[in-house]
Amino acid sequence: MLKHLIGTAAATLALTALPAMAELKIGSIVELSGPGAAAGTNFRDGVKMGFEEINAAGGVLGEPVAITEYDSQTDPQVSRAMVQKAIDDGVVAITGTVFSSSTVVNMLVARQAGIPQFTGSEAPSITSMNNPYIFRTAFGSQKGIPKLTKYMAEEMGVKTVAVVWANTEFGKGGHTAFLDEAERLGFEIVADIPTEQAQTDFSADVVKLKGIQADAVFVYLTEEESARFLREVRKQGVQMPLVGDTTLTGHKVIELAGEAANGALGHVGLTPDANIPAMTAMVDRFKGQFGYTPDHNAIKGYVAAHAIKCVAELAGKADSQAIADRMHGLTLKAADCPGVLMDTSWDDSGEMSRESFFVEVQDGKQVVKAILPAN
Amino acid sequence: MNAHAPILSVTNISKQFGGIKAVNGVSFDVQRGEILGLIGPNGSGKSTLFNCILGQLRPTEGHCRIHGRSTDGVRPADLSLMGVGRTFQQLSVFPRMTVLDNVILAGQEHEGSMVSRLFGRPDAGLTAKAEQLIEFFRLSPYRDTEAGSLSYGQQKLVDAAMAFMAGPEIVLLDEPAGGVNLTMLAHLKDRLLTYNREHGTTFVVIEHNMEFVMSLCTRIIVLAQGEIIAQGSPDEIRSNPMVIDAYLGG
Amino acid sequence: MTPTRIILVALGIAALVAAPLGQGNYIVYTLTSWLLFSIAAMGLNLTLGYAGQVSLAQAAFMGIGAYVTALMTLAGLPWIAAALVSVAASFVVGLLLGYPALRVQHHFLAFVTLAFNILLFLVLRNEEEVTGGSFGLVGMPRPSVLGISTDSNLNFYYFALACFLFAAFVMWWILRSPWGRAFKALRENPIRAESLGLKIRRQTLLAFAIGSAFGGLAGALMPPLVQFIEPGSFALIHSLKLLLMVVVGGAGFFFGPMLGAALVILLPELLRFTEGYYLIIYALLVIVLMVFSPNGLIGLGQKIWLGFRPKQEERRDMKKGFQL
Amino acid sequence: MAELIQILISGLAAGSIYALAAVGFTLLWQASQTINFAQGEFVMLPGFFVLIGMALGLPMWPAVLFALVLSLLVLGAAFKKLIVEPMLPHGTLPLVIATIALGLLMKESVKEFYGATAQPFPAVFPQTVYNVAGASVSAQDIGNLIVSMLAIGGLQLFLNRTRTGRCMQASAQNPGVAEILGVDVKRMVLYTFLINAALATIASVLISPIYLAKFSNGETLGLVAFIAAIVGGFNQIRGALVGGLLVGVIDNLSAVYVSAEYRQAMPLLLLIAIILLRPQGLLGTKEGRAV
Repeated sequence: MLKHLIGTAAATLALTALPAMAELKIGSIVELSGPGAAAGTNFRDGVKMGFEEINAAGGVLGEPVAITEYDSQTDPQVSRAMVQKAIDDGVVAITGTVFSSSTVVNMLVARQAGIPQFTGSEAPSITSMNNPYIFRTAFGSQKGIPKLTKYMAEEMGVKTVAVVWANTEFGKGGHTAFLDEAERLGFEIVADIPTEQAQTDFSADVVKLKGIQADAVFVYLTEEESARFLREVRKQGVQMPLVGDTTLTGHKVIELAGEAANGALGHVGLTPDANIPAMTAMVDRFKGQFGYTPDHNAIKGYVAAHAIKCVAELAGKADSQAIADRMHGLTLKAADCPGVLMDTSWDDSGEMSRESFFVEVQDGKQVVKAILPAN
Repeated sequence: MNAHAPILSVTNISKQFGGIKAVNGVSFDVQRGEILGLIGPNGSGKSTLFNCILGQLRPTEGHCRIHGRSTDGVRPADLSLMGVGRTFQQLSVFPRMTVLDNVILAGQEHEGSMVSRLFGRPDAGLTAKAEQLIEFFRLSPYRDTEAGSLSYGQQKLVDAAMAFMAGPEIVLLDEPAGGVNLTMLAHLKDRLLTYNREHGTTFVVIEHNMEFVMSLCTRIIVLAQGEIIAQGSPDEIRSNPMVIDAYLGG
Repeated sequence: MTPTRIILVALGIAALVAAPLGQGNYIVYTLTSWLLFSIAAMGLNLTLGYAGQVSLAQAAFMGIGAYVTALMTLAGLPWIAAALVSVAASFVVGLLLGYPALRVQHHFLAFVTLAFNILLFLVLRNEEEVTGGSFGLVGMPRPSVLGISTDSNLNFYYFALACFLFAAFVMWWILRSPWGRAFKALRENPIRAESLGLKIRRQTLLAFAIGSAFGGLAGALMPPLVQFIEPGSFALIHSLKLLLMVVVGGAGFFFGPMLGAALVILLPELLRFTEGYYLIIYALLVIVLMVFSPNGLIGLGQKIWLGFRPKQEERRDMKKGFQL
Repeated sequence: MAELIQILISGLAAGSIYALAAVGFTLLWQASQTINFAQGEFVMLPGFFVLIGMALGLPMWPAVLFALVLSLLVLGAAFKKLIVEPMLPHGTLPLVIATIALGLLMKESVKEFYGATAQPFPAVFPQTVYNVAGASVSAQDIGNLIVSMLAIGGLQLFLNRTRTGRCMQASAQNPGVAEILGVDVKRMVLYTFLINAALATIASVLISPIYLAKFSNGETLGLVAFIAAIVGGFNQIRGALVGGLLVGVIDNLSAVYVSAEYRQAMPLLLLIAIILLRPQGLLGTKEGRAV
């Protein structure tokens, strides 16, 4: 371990030698510890890989990029301090955070300083605050879930639905967005089951599902909880179709839940399993570099890096205000900016849209059942 | 209050633990200004009796009264406020506080109210009185030393000073001589006697050290197997064959 | 206080006034956080370091203060009113919580406060009509003092500094009063203290409630500082963090909690060059510190100081006086 | 009815794991007045030892053995020698802080050196599910319950029926007297730490297939085990067992019949009630020592 440490320290020294000549500083503010560590680490590595590639290809507008990493500790108060620090350090743009409680705070500070922020959060509230410096790297759940509910109503003929969700700010966002859409489409909610963060025992929740009849169960949990939930569902023999958004059919969930994941349906935006050549290639490079399979957060981070590069080049200068201005109403085509992996558009609120997929897990693999257009 | 009424009266106290009678029908009175020694071999019930007097143990029968008020179930703090001082068998000072603070603490709860203790003078107006007492025990050089860094004997003196700080009418001393060396013991005895003479304070002393008890006390009660087998002046006790038997036989 | 002490304290205050000048927002913000956590840790130090009771709910009391203040200031009431209510609420909750717990057996306070912290988190998260649930509350205004806005980080720092100095003064006052002596006595030998007329249950309860009220004050500063609060900021883990601050700094020393808070807030920053390993190193340092100096950093400092001045130690025993 | 049976059985299966961890709490408490705030991490770590063993090419069971040995060394002997022993004379509090830091150290080390995301863990029991009066009961549930009961029962027997066990109890209750009677108290305390490490390994191997191996698994588990230990009685192994099972069942019952939002609150309310009404715990005995 000591050797490893010295190695790391040396590498850090080598890295810190670079910024002296770099003009483009990026602050990577993510959850490296606390409950958000898994998501944050993915996002950080995505950003890192993105900018390393960019630097290898000559940087942004000829300038190398220097990333400084800040740990928000999954604590909004610390996160706010880190944004202040990044701004004091003179960053041009900020990538992160993933947890929306931190993002909400960061936005306030970044806005005052006029620094564009590329967040991994999916909570609806973020783009509803008229903040001209916030940009998503994955669409908010209020944008993703209507695609899903539309599919459920039109293709699956769903009338009654049960909801299982994580009672955290992550789950709450999806839950609220889903209930809004369900009301609009006239779904009847027959059961509404909140679960805890890091819950391990889902038997009580599945018992409740067993007692009801619904056309589908909407599941909005994080990866590990999704896997544990799927296993319990399989154990207790619940037969209703399970539909999720992003996580439920994710690669990690399939790995963890094994056979129990088969049959799960879901809407996925960015996914390593999307069968898009650029994305598959990116995932392979990522595995090679970091030794684990990236999740959607890593891809978000990667996309954030490349979006910054492409926008700065479109704007003609690597300037915070220029980047923020150019982002609004912009569409980046994968053909022009391969790093964004898929054609992506941002509107004036910083919300983004792109194509996404409806998939089913079959034999431990995601199978795309439908491509859902950007909205 | 009647000046001739006993300050402490123990009436027919018995205390049973399971089937064992630790104390069996003990009665005695203690008059103001007396120095009473309670002695007896191990297991004679003197500690049990002591705890009954202090209200720490509930007697199976009988009662103890201090100033005519029963001590049964009285909390230690209230007992102190009733004018009863005590020391403990093991060292009981506050080691990380200075000697002065130790002694002031011993008096402050008897002064004023909770409110005045928060907003009033930091020493509760007790510095002069505490210093007097510290001087009385010849501890003045250590006034600002942390009590814990004093020698064992010195800490015993601090302990005694604390017991006297609130000006109690009766002080119960639990083996004051235990672990104290000879020079120190003479000093302690001298101080206790002087204090008794100057203030007329009543002492009840439990002690193993016969020499110490004999030279300190005005009256001695000997317990054996939970009962009083003898009482009287030190000279009477010294020559009482039953006492010798009890100690040798025990 | 001796003249040297008065000069030292004046120098310290001058340093605190000068500290943020010419610094970036981040430093100013971090210093403000430190002031805030110092207040909370100071309160916990009273409970823990002086009265010898373990409270695992200091973050919960900050939560009570933060939510009361946030809701009241969002409703348009002035901060000072909200802060007073926050402090009072924390004090009362402390009494209500401590009374039954201390009645049973004094160490049960640790367990009851642990349960209370988790319960409070659940209530803050679940009662979203009032508390905003997991999304928290956002956009609390910063107060104006005598017409001067504290919207700038520097102004808010001075505002927090004023609160901190006030809290430190109150703490100093309590500790030098007979109450302070009683608290120390509770920690060192409760049985002896009781035999000297100290009503230990009442005094312990007061220590806990006052310590909790300090938590409430620290909490009242949080909404205007962060301008966002959520239940997660007041979870059990943060109570443990505060406990860490107090013990690492030196429980039972006046400046211990301030030092501990500085360390807990700044060390991650100082160790940042180690990248992902800083928490590992941090944890190791805490363990090593506890093994070698259970009295925390101040205790360690004293040890080293005395190590350099062994002669003075000896001289004390050689002083004239009663010898054994 | 089937629903209730389902809840009870699932609750017992989950509770048996809490019980294993809670027993560890009571053991360390009795032997050395240690409240181990890293207990949850103690249960998290051996699972990763197994994974490391398997990554080194060992088959499942030898890897478990490898994990057991490593746990005995690290969580048992090293924990006692390097952390608990030097700190005992300084009272409970610094030790509490040190174990909090130790928990953080273990968590962060696993995260940095193994990975932040959950890992699948090989199943110990076959994936069969039985139908018992309409309730689905997996071999895993039954297995967990049986193994935990056997472990705790075995421990109880060992402590009461063997000479070493009785010496351990004597050392815990009155180290001074035990020392005089010729008991090697230090060795007995070491045994206690080793037993705690072994129990943690068993618990880890039982839960990791369900919880999935993740660095943060100990957070909730440690807390729940702590609550279970207080509820049952901190100074009784039987108490920890009952406390663990009770917390498991109550958690599930309240999630279904009371409120899912407040499911965590029920065991805590129970805890508060117990502290007020029966402070020594359900099966605990009164003790003079203060925490």
